[in-house]
Amino acid sequence: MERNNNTVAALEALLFYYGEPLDAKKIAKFLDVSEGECGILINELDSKLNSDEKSGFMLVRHGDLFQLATKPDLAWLGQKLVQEEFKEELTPATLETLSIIAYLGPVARSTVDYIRGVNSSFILRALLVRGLVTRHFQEARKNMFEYKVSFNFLKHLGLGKIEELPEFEKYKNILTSFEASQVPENPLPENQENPV
Amino acid sequence: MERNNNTVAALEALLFYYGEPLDAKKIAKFLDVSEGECGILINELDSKLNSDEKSGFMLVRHGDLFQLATKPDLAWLGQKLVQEEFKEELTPATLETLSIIAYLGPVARSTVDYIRGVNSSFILRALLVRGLVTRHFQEARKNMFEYKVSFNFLKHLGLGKIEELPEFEKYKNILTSFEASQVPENPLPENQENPV
Amino acid sequence: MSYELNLEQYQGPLQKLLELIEEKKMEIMVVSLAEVTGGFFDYLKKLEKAGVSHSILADFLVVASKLILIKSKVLLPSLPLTDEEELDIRGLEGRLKIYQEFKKAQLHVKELWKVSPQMFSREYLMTKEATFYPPKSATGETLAKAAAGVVGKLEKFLKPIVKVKNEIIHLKQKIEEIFRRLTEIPIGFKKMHEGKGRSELIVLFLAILHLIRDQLISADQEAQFDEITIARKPKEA
Repeated sequence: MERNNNTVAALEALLFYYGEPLDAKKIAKFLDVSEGECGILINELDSKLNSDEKSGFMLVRHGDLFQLATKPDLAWLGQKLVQEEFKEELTPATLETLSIIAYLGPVARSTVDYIRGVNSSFILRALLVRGLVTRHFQEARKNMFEYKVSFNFLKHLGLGKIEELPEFEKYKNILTSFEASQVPENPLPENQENPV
Repeated sequence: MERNNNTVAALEALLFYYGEPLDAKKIAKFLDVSEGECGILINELDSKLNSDEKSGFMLVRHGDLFQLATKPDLAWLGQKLVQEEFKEELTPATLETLSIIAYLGPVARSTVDYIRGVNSSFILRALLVRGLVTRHFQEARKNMFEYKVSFNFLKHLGLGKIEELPEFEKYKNILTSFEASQVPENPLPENQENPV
Repeated sequence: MSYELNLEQYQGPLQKLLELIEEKKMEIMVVSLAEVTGGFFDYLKKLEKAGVSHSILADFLVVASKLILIKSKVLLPSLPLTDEEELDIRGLEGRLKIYQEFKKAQLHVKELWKVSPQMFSREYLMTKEATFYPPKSATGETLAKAAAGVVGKLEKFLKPIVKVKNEIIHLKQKIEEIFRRLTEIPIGFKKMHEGKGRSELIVLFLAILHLIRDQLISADQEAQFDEITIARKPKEA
């Protein structure tokens, strides 16, 4: 297979598929180019996307991090998508996932999957997009996300803090004990969120 | 809201944002264009991406479904990033169960158990968690699950639809081709399914 | 040891049966099933010794009970079988054939899995600038109810293992009971299961097979269609 490492196309494909922000060092490593070359590629992609009126996205830079995102004048799309895609009321599966995150959070996706017995990545994504949960990297394992209920949603429920949920201690303890007794010898493969 | 050639950009952004395949009807409704116009936009996006050598992705069509995907000559890049659950070798038990579900799905657990001769509830749970199969309630019996392989699994095998599996018809009908056998409702000690 | 680990380490009952039959280069037929019954029980015993989980043993016992039925019928053609048992025997034969076919189908999936995909798409709604869109009617109570549901399901999922355990214990008790009842004076097999149900008969047969393998009892059959007699082996001096 021909390795067109140096092309802008490869950079675009990388950011497209990866989704999350990537720093220049990692980009250079993935594309197997020097950091100098990488900078040139980034500039080239940036101006290509800006000048193409038929392109729906742009290169976004936060400090040293780069990410593909939809253009600001298409922001309505994201809003509309959320409303079209989700019914106002939560499905039983979504509610189930949300309750595990509420009582057990911050919690890794692998734990949610393990407790539910099914893959929860779609539902978690939907909960994130709806702003009902947030995620951040774990302290201990930097490449694993943890999920918890968003501040906005807590407020929406009329709760000052998560501990005010009905029977918080009870369900937290049951779910924690299940997690503690099962997860360590859990033979199921760990689902890494991001393969880097 | 401005439309004109911006709508190619909007289509691109929509597919980019959504990620999973979208059908033409849904796209038309979302962009607020007629199905005819939608077809024109789709063609326009298709040729734009194909002719742009600096573009890392293309429009992929499965039947009536459309999706953005990285170009085949950039496969080396995707393979670096592919998720762990699709990198791992399939164990014999996993392969056995997946094959049965692939050829016979949607299929009840009792049938999988029957063919394998072992209780499959744990391996099914593992496959669900790994995102290789999905399950939903049967049409006829609302309290019984049916299993089929996930869209991601199909994609990994490079199949547009399940019927593209080699010798699909032959194995699909295998249960009926052995007259002596009858699939019992519950041939093995039932572990209760988890009703959602 | 967990169920899944066991599963990878040991063959399933149908897989084992098929292997035994293929080893002898036989076709899948009732007679060949009778032929490999001994080998199957050897394997079952090996599993027991290795301490595999009860759920796995239970899967083997289901097949084992059918093999015993087949073996008894081949040894004692006069043994009357119910329609259901006849179906069971035919069923096992059919299942093995299906299993054999699916082993071939697996090769297709295996091959396709090995080839890395050429194209990659994005995950569902990957670029997530969150838009707050809460469900209107959700309250803390809604979440508590959902959490109760999760806990209930977990308990249900983990419970059935206890039931399987009881069945195995039942078999062990039966073995001990038979051994106590047997004396060194041979008695007929028919007499031992007089007035007992079919499932009892199967457990009894299994138990006797275990005892024979442990060389604690001996079984005799004078001629092919004669009654099988069972006796406790004299204690070695």
